[in-house]
Amino acid sequence: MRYLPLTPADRSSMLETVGASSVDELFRDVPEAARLSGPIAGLPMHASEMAVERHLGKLAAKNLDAGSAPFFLGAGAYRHHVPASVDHLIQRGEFLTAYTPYQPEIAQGTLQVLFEFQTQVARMFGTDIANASMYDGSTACWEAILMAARVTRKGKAVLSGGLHPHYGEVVRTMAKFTRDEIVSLTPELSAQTDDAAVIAAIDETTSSVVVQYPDIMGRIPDLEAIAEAAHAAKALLIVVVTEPVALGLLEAPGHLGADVVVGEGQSLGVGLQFGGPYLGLFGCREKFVRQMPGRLCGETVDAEGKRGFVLTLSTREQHIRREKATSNICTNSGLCALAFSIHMSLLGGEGLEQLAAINHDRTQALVERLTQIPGVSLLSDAYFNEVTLVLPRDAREVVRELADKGILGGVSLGRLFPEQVDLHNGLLVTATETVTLEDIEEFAAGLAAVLEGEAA
Amino acid sequence: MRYLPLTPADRSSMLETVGASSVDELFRDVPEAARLSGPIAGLPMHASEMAVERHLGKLAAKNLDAGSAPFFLGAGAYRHHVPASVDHLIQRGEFLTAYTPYQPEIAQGTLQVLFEFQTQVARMFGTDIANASMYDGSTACWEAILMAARVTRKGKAVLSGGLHPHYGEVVRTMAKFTRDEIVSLTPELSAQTDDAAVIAAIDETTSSVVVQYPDIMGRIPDLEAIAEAAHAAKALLIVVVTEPVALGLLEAPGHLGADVVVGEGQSLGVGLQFGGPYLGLFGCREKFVRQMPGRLCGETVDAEGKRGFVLTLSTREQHIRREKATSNICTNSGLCALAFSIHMSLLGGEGLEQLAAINHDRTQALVERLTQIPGVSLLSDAYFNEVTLVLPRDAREVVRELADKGILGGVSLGRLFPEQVDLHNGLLVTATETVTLEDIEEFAAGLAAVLEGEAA
Amino acid sequence: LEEALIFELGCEGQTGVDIEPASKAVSPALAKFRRKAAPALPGLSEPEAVRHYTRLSRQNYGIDLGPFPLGSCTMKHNPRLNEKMARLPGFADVHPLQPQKTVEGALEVIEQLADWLMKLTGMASVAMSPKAGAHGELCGLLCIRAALDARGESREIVLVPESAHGTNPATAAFAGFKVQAIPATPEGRVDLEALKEKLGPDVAGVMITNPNTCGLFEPDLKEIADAVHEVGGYVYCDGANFNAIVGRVRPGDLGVDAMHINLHKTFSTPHGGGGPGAGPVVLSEALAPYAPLPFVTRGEDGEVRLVEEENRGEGHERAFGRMVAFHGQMGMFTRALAYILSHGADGLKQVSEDAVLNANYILRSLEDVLEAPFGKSGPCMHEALFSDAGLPEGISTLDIAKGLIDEGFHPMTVYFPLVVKGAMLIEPTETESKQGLDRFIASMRNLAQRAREQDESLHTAPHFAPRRRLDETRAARKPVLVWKGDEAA
Amino acid sequence: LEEALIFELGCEGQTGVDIEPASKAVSPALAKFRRKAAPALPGLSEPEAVRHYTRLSRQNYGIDLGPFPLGSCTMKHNPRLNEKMARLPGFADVHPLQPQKTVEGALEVIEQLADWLMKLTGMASVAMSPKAGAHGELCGLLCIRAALDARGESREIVLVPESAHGTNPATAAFAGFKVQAIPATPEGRVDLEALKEKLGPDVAGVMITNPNTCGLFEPDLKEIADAVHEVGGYVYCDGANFNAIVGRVRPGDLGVDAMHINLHKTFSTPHGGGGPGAGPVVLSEALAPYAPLPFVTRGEDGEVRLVEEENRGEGHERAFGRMVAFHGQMGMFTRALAYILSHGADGLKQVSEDAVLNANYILRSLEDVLEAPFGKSGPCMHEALFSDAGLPEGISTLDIAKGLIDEGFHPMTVYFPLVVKGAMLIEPTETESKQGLDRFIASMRNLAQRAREQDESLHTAPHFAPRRRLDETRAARKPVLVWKGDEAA
Repeated sequence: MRYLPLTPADRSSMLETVGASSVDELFRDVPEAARLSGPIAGLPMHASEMAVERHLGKLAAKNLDAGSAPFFLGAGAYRHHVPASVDHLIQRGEFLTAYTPYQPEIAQGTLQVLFEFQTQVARMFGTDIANASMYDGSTACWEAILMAARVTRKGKAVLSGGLHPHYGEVVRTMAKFTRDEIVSLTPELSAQTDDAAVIAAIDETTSSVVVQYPDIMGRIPDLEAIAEAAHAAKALLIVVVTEPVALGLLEAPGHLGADVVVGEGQSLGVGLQFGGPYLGLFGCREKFVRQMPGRLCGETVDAEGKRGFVLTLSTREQHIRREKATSNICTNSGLCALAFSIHMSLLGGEGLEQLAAINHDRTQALVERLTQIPGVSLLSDAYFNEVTLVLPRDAREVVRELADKGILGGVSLGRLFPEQVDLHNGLLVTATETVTLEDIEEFAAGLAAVLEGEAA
Repeated sequence: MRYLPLTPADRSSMLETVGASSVDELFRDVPEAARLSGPIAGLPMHASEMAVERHLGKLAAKNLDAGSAPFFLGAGAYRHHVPASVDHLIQRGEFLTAYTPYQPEIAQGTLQVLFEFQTQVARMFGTDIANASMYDGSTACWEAILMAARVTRKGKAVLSGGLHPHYGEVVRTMAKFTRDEIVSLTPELSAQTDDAAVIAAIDETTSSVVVQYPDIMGRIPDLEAIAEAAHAAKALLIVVVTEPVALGLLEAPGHLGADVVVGEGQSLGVGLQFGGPYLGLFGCREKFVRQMPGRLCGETVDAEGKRGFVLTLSTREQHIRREKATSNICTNSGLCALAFSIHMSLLGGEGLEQLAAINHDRTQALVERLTQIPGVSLLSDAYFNEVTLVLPRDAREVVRELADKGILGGVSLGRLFPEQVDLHNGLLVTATETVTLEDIEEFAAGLAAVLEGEAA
Repeated sequence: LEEALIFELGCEGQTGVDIEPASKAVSPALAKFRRKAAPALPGLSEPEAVRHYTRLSRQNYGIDLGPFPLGSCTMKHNPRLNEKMARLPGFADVHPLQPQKTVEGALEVIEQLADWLMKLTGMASVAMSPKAGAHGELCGLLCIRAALDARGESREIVLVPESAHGTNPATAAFAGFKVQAIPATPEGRVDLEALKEKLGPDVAGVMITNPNTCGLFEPDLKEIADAVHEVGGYVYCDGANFNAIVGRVRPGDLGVDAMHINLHKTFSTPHGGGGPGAGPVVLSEALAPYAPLPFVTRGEDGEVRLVEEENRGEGHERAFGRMVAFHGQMGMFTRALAYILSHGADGLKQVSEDAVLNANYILRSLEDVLEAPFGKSGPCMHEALFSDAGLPEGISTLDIAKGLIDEGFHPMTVYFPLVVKGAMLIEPTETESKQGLDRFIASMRNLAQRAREQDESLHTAPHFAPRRRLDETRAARKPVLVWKGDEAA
Repeated sequence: LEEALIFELGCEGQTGVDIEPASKAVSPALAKFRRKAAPALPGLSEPEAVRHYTRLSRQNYGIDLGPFPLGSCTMKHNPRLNEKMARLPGFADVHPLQPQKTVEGALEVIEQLADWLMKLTGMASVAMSPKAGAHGELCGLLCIRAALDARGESREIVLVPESAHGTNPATAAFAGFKVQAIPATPEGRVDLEALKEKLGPDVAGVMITNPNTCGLFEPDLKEIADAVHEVGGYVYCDGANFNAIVGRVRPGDLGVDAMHINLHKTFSTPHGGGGPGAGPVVLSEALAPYAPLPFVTRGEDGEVRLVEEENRGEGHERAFGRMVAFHGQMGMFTRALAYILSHGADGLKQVSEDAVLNANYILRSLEDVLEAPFGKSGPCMHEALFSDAGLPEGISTLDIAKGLIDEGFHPMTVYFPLVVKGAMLIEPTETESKQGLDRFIASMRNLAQRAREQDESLHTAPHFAPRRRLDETRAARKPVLVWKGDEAA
């Protein structure tokens, strides 16, 4: 057993020191009936590295990975090229196998990275400050709503219909138990975002307004107008960004009046990973700092006056504050934050802008090509790297038929909004820098064939 | 250009310091006619990481890798499972991106590893000492012959017919220029190794006798008998080991009278890599230490009395000794030695023995199954993990036809010995721990079909 | 040893990534949304970036460098095989919303891991999506809440022992329950009688950690569970210490209804300087129907099936909702499954045996120089608890912890559990060798000796770390959370 | 900081690898060959092994930590992309003797790299198999020998400048030539007239390094080449310093017949603490027919073809033989090709420009505090040469080098080239930033200042490295090359 260093001789000598005749004696507090006499039945015994690789390799091979097919999915998880140095660096044992930096003297590596990360996120979002990460975008969104309730001492959140439905579902699930009030607007297959409806839903009891930017259908809401309405009602504007690369091209939400900006950071450094682990981003105004959820890293000095970093304001956190904690977050996404931060350090603002430009470029090419197919139309012409196409029939079947051809052709709105039949002809497609013109051509040919098949 | 840190502003300011108006001025010693005015024509410009990955990924996909096919090749390069931790550790920047440890105070990592490596090799080979690695097995073999000539002050080497033909070819090529005499025995498709012929070829002018163990056809020579004859003629016995895993089961050559043991170390830690980089191993008697080729790491103490390691006896080496150097080796295979040493540290003597046992086990299963096929016979029944099968026709065609079926079915003796028609029905097959019973079944079915095809 | 910040190293307008230039102009419809200026962030060339992070990493301590004896955190060896497996493109490069038939292998991984977790715990079901331990606790309590709702009851009280992890009461409060504390006995265990007295129709359930945070097994857990069940409540078990009993005891056999499992503890997914973790929650028959979506299950036909909002009616209609956007921590699932398959049923049993043996070895090798408050209670489980009671005036647990840094070790957990004054909770785990433990014990004895000798230098330790003690008060008083060096100018 | 040896950490009879047990007994025919006892080697558990090597690595300095200004070694950034590419199974997990149609992609890599090397050097052919620079030198000289043999001539003399790498004369001697030295001019260049005087019918060729080891370009190389060719000799160029001119000058245009290219220098394959390197040799039309086997070539039909002994008659029948068992350093080829494709023709030109600019920046920033023997000869190329001539009595080049370690840098190349007393040869490469160079310059100026002040502590530097100065004499006097700790008992 390759991970266990004790030898049989070690075990004997240690038992002697301990004063036990056998290891069973050490388990004597376990009630007799609950003690298992041998390995649990029906489970395999230990296996060699090679055997484990074979087993998992076979399972991996059963999946169609994004690199092996023309790939156009987004909807909250984006495929971007990650420089090889990122994955190399996060695997340095000192980063990978460290614990939460509770002993700052020997954790400056992690801590300085978190400080740099917080600065990067804040500058990208246009917020004063940011925290050291959350589980993912959806839980960050819920934490933002909770924080707004604490700050405003009100309990009603208004969710735009453009919010990712899984985010909305997480919010509604949690609110069911905490008894917060959630007003969820109904999404529509329209060229416009639902800014007007959102503004109309705000009243004096509203604590927060949650708007996604760009929204789940790839459209771009007018944040300034919504911010004005929210602030007039003493509510906070929470902006959700599921594709941070968009902020290389679009104005930062913090510059448009957002009080809190949360997001999903997997686009940079982290990868698709079938949905997790991902990286929750959280930025806000400086005045909310003591109401913020999650860990914070702050600058200080050591006994010799050298600059150093520590986790700070941890009295907000549950392992200290217990029943009065500001959030449920404990373990967070440190390693994903590291990956994000390295990728962002390589890109810089300049690289982020270039990356955004090529994403938008590819999506323009995709839209041009797909809208040449009879029956396919574009929902809205203000988009970044993701658009909704309207098809002549239920997009769920179309996606499945494309998969049969080896094409991963987007996400159907029917899968995201199963209960809203009026959206079911919508197909959400994304093109990042990883998409080639050949991919687009193959997708177009496949989509045309699938749609023609219907006519036939 | 992602690897170049200078910014345009840096370049201007540095040119100012240097006192040059342009970088061209710095190249003024280059004759006008030889200065290229712009990038070399006909070559592509710089490319993104993603583009390079695509290009090389496509080329890689054109190869049939050993993990994607039933695989039975050996003949001097063996496929073994390498623990994931080995590749992780050798990629630590401090190991990977270090230079030759000429500054020992900041190279103890590399140096201690080399000291451990030398000890591991010596104990595996059963020799007193070992060096810090050579380019590969074939060049180590030639260096051993040269050393024997220096030690014995004689110039004739006798090569067994069981020596890998590429090793023999390297030796003969080099000897052509250095004017050493090489007697190469002719290999035969026989159950016995050519010990008797080797012994018969030894005379008083012989400096060394070179015998491979196990030999190129998988047979095992009687080293003690050859050692006795060599020593009687004051010649050195050089034993070549191309598959070190064999030494988990077979007696160490150093314990059987070998004066020098050289080998190819790629089996442990290094992998197939289409033939390189590989790892030359070199062990010998302690009394030859000042005649040895290659780098040596030795133990010493620092100014505070702490144990430490340094490169030593470098006056033998060419960068110091110039025309009088003991070998052509300069850069060697440090990183491959590290990989070998880590793999060996995990295995230990016990693990090497177990690994050898499962290799032999799989080969027994392979032999049992393949010799059931009509027309297929086994050359010799004393084998480790590699055997020669005798087929009813030229094995070169059989190998190609198996490849058409997606089976990598061994190495034909015809490819190794094109000029020896009497060997052409020989097929060299190997089964290591990476071979499954299903692989063997698939191979057997494929081989039977190919051979039947001939009958039809 | 001071490493410049990226903002001090690089300059804006540069980038260390080569990106193909765009061939088209930005679409006019986007014009009004455009960013006025790129984020003010430097782009480092790759050589600069590699060095920055390599040098920073060397200011960190990790399991790869030495023991990390943090009680209740189970910092064990992280096998590289697991990293390799998680990076197979078939796992790392698949999208959570791909059509199900293109991700069957990924769903298999989730199901196979779930199956192991159920069998190792003797439970009926498992909710895989929670992102970490505390998130798993929340999931378990929400299942309890959903089960009570289904019964039409609105019980408000959750009983939590004093010695519980801080996350336990925090989670209960977050889920809308009222927390009532249960005292501990002098032997460091739950006071069974005190607990029974609090039971009644208002009690939704109890949250217990077993082995508990004093490092002891709760022998009465089954009796507690029976009593709680009798009044209609549920038993939540904090699984943070599962490493002590994995393969030897199944919590389901002790009457537990819900328990989260920290894959980053017991099943060795790397902690990464603060996550990602993963906190699947095993559930009893009673709570199984309420596990949140998405839910992966193996059908009668042997096929693995994914249940989401779209098809919840087909078999998991009582799910209490959704806790995360996608499937949970897939990358951690793959690593944990690789770890579990490597150990097998026999190896996992050896894991808990060696973990417990190592802890007892430390307990018995140090109890003559450090006060072990429950040393007399019998063997400890996988962690050994000491206190500063025997140390001379003026030497604190913190001094010992910081002194340990100078000895080349990561400190143990300090000042936890709260029930012991100046607690030092040491958890070696099974992946420490005897030689390593002996070195650690020698260092601890050396520190105890220095403490007895009132060695002043202990107060200012560490002396040989990348930093001396850091001013945490200053950091909290006027928090500096982002770099503003360029604004000063 | 002393790390135990594996032999002190582990014990025999243990193993850190799980291996399936064999199901069959060892075959009887093998009985008499069996090993009496397994090699006396410890097997470390994986946690022990990972820690041992991680801790050892931290006693090393690498490019990833900071500059490595070793003149003539070209230690530049090693991109991780290249590591990733070399590990693709299609390259890393293919056997050198697979049927050619199953390895066409691998042969393509060799051919594409060869094509770039030929175009970058303006040469007709390239021998890919040499394993390192010195091996490449040998290959080039053997080509010359083969060409002379083909002409029926047995010329014995090779002219080598005094300033050449030690490997040059060593290689020439190894290939059976007699070496004659050519002096250098006071400006640090080959003495053209002295060379011409030695030319004659006995001269097989000349070995020249350009840029030379004084860091200067040899402006007369073309004239030298013409003169050598006129008497029937060949010109070997040591390509170790190709980084100075890559993309800007083609050695073929200067009359070179053979030049090895250190892929681990110019093309950034990592040095790995002493190899593996790779030393392909570009060849002129005159020498091309003699390149050794195996030989990869692109046929008229555009297909890549492998020539080995079996088919040498089909196009490469004059090959002088074989230098290695297989195809050479495939892993290095993949890395070098990834590097070359990343830079492209424009990027490689920028490489040499930045490398030269960085070196001149150092030269001009230090020449007021350190003697630069050829500072007046004009710009240097990619390395700046200083000497200890200006240092006070008693302070040596070695002291400066060791002092640099305490400043956090790897030392420069010292006491080479031999033509300069107490030489310090500094090669920054193009992958150092200006900020990094400025730090290095400040450290060098600080050391020069300390030297002027006769700072005694320089003699005992380094003080802050993992080890103080090591006793090399003791190591050489009675060499201890293997551990024998268990024999003592």
